[in-house]
Amino acid sequence: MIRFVEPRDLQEACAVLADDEWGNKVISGGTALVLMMRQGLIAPSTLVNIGRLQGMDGISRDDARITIGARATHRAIATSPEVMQWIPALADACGRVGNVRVRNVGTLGGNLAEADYAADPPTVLVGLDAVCHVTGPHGARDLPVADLATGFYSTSLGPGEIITAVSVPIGEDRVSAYEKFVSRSSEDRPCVGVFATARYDGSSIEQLRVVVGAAVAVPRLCDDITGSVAGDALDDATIRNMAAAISDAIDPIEDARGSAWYRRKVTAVLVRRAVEGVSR
Amino acid sequence: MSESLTLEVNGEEIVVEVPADEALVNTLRDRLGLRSVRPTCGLGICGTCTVQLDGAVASSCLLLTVQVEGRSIRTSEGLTNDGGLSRVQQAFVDNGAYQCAYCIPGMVVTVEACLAESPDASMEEVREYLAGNLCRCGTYVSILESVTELVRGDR
Amino acid sequence: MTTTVDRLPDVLGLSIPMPDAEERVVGTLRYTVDHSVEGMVHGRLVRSPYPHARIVDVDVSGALALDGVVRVLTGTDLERAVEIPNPYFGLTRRDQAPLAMGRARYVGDPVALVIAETPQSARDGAEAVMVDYDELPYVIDPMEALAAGAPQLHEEWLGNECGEWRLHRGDVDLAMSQASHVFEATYTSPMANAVPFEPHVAIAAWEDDFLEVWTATQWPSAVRGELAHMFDTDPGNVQIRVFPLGGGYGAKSQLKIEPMVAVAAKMVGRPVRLELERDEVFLTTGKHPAVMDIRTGVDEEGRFVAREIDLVYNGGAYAVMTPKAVAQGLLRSIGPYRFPNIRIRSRGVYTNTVPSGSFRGAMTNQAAFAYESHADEIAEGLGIDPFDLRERNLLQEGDVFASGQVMHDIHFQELLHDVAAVIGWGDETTPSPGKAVGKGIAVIVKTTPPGTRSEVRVEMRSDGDVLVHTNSVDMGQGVLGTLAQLTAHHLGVDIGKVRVQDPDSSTFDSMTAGSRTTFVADHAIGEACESIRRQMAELADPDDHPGPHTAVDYQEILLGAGITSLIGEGAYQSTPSDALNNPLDIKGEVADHWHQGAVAVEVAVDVETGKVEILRCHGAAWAGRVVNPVRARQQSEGSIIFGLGPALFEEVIVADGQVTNPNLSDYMIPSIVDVPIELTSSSLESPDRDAAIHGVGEMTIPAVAPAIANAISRATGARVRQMPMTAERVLRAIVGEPE
Amino acid sequence: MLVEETFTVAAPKAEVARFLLDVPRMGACVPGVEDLQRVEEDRYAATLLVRMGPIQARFKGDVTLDAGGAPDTIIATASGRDATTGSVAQVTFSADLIESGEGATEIRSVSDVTIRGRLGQFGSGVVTSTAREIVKSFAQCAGQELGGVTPDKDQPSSPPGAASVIGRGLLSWLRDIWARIFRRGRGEGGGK
Repeated sequence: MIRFVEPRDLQEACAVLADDEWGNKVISGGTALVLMMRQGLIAPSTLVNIGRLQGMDGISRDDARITIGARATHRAIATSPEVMQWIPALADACGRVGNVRVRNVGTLGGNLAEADYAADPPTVLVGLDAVCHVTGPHGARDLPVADLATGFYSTSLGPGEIITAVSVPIGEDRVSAYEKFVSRSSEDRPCVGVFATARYDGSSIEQLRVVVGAAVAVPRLCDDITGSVAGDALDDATIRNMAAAISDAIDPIEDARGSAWYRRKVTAVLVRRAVEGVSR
Repeated sequence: MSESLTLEVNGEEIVVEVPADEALVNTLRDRLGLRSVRPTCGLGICGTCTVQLDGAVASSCLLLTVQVEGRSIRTSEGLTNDGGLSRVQQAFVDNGAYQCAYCIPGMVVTVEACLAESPDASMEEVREYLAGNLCRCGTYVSILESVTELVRGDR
Repeated sequence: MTTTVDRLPDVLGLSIPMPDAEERVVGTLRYTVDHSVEGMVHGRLVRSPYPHARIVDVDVSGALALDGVVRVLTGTDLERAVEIPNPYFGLTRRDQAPLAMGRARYVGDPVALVIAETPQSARDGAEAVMVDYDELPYVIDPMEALAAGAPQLHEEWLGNECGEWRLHRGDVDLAMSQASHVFEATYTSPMANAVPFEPHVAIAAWEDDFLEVWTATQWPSAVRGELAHMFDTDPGNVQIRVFPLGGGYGAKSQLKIEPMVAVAAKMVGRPVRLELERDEVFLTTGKHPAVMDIRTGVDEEGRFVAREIDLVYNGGAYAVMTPKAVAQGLLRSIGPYRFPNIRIRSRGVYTNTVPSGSFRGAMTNQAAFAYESHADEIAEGLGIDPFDLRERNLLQEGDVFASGQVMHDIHFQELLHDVAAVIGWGDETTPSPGKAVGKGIAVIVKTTPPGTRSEVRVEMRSDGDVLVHTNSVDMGQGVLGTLAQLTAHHLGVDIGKVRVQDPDSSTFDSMTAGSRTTFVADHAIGEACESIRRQMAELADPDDHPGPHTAVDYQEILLGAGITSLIGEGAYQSTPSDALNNPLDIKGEVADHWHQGAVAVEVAVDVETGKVEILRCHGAAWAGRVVNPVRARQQSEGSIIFGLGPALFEEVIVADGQVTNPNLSDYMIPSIVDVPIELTSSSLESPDRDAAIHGVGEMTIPAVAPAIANAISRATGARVRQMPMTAERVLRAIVGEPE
Repeated sequence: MLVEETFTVAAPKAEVARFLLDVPRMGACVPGVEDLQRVEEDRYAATLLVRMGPIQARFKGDVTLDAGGAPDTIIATASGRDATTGSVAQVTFSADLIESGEGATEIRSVSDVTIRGRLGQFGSGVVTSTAREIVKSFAQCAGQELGGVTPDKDQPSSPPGAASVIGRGLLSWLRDIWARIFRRGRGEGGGK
């Protein structure tokens, strides 16, 4: 029989979780976890509810970053004036996750910890150098979102570790865009998601970044390909070559939303559109 | 191992005893007899089990009952006023916005929330809001017409 | 006492709400899934994980040891059970048992049924059942199944044959050789699932030798007849009770889980309830996958002079309706065109997959996608406008159908002109930056089988109430309201006094399917009401009530005669035909009446991703007369929306012999955002007040996919011959990269 | 789904064959193998623990060895059932051993993996990726056991969807082998 534990604080939650890495699961919004339980894919022995802990759901800003509590819902992020003003691409991506019910209940921390490949926010967060604040039985640490997912539904979180917040650097002169492509119904999860962000110095690009998500097991940061673009003018040929190079470089998955061939094709198109979207 | 907990369902305080892994949809349907809440996909995709949780729509198939202890839940049955239909329900009836109607209560609950949040939502916004409520009979056109009437203030 | 006016305004043509509209909207309407019976136990199926396997042994001891498990039934129990003299059922071939006996024939084939006090115990019990299988070679592809040496599904039906029908008219070879052009192509469509939101659910209870079954079915009469056969009892001992359905669309036709609960209830001596999970619905039935080869000879003016069609339908592991359905598949592959020379072969094949069954627009969807895509390919090849090509070849009133039947009540030209006018055929396309835009058109015909029967009993009571007994099932189309309107119309009484009873199989109806109910019920109700009028005339004193009689007269006549109620019976028996007597030579009267529809669309294609957006869509159906405009429109437009799914993205995917997407995340259905903002429909009516009333639930769906395919082709030059036309398939067609 | 892995080990062919035919020793190289026990000649009972993200499946079943083609070809078939997720797995592992220079042997392995039941529906991407990891880590371990491994540069492990690119010839060849071997699956169907 399953146990439902309401820890008094985060430390207790981490301790209970660490007791049994496979049997004990943390629950907040519950969207992904309850789904897997009801599909019979997992059968946890204990659920550790962090849904009632104080804090962890606020959104705050200082000069350098916006910090989003892990329990902030996608809806809260999508409609937060701070996020909309400072990280509009994240507000956009969160506003397009699932449907209104999922956005009302599902949390950013849950989204990241599930490490589902067909997700939108991680792609954006990787491109913005966002950092997860993680607490575990042995203390707190910072973990770049880029290093979080290690494979399908797998993360580098250790036993008993919980994401408490995500910080996104702001304050730079940036233009960002998130291109989401669904191949079937409007309600489908992404077949490919591409995030592009350009840091500007006046009218010239200091740094261009592209992240490909949903087409690959974990978001693919393409600095190896876009790194050389900095300083250059983004002309049509440059963008197309870069898009082709990225499409070649990814290791696309195949599922009902599209074959590897198709995902490469769409990735090239979306990279071009996203990069065009960040050009001044 | 069952937990005894208090919920506010359609304005009434209710104490239920449920196992920790029971989904809210089952508690509402099987223990409280609220049959307008219907599981169809079990994945939070179709919207037939939509309820308002503290006013915000949620899939009751993806919530454990123990998670929502102390919170307020509203279903289509709880939207009626003194036994009469709510204005959204009445608009659906008047526009014939129902066929097999298995999905309709979830639609009604969603439209109520949508209009509470933005009383003069554009049709585009309404479509986006309702995108997660599926109707296999394809009653969408009549549903949109009902909402259009409400937004325009025809009723 | 009621007040009634002398002459009531006719209710035909009014949008009267369904009698239970408020319950439907609030959610208090009861479906079968909400029903329970005192003392019932719950079932849970154990299904084969192998596409084809001999069942060596089923170890039920682990399950029986669990709390709450009452019994575990297996195929072996059925073989031994004296209570079940005929364990096999089936409406065309009795090749299916409630639980697989000896051999499992597809992934999902039920091999054991756990019966327990609660659904949870039943679920736990099912996980504890251990089945020992010997895996056998399996076959999924129908062409491979037809080949020599293929694994055989049923000993009785060698070669995996599951129906073969042929039609031949004129001299195809000669005409082809003389044609100025010959076009040839192959079109395919995969399995799709109807996804009724209420799953299959049934409860069976025995009292002595009397069986009562509550079930979400579209065919109560068929369920009754087949269960009576299984238990070797009189159909009068079997009562089928049906609540309104939470969707059917064909998925609840034929028999599905009723035999399982009936058998289980008999063997445990308690009422048994079984409700399928969503993935199990996907493992229970689906639309026939089809491959259709077409070859067409045309003359210089684009007139069709000859056609040859070869059709193969994948029937899955059990026949269900396939052997007969492929005959309809043949007839529905002809399309609304004149063919002086035509040769068709249509075959059904057994394979190790989910048994195929009825589906909204069954056997027309697959064929119409082929012949209407083909029509545009011919037009393009000849440089003729597709509208003109159709106009030149469409069947007209009095024309002879390919089977030799002379056709009446034919309106293809009107439908073609209606949809072309609304979509603005020949006008500029809607500007859509960065996208290729095109319009497409399709016209379809669906034969309705002759020889079906429906009965109605109308009871006129002295208190003014009118009760209507039928076996038509309400599955959202509002049939009970429609029948009430027809009864009020024929009797001239207040519709508020008419109550249509839920079906209970006490009257006979072949099925509620194929959009036949309205047509058929109008005739049957008309006859029943006529009988009441006749009886009234006999009872009435001609001086007091000279007639024609009104509602007031009815009551007075009954009260005067001291009679509490009068019963009128009516039936519609469509004329039986011998056209299908020789499967290898179909000839003669193949249709009772003709369902006729058309769709036009305008699409915008993102040529870089292949993603198709439907900008506008208009459907037209021949209705004859419209009983209820709001519901007719919902049936027509709902049918278009339903059709968008299989046209664009719905596909049941089978890999390693198993369905890999049996859920609404991996198998998506259209949402409100997928519906074109401009979606309209026409129900065309005859000026004749006595014109036949046609059901309109399926006239637009078959035309949706080909209209889209044609629009894509006109927008991009790329032709997709495979459903669904996913973004990937469209892109592959555009860039010329085959799968 | 087919998973191909070709690697070269610093051991003579006969020794490699002995290793592959020694099921307990070879099994120790498969990550997640628990309770490997001989049941009869060339047949073993085994449990394989597989983790895919938060999902943990314990396949209980058996392994059958076909040494008929040794030392050139060695085939092992395994099938098992996981009760929690109601899934069954079948694997045919086939290895061709080719002498590759001085005391070295190239192992060309093809694993035909079929997962049915809820895990099979969970997502082919996840299952393929997990199968690839298992095979890769087996190759690594086998190489170490046999004195060093050189992954073959020309033939990287197959990407997902390898089945479509490997071609039909190999598929039908595998099927023939499959049909030759007496197989008995033990499993349960329980939908959920």
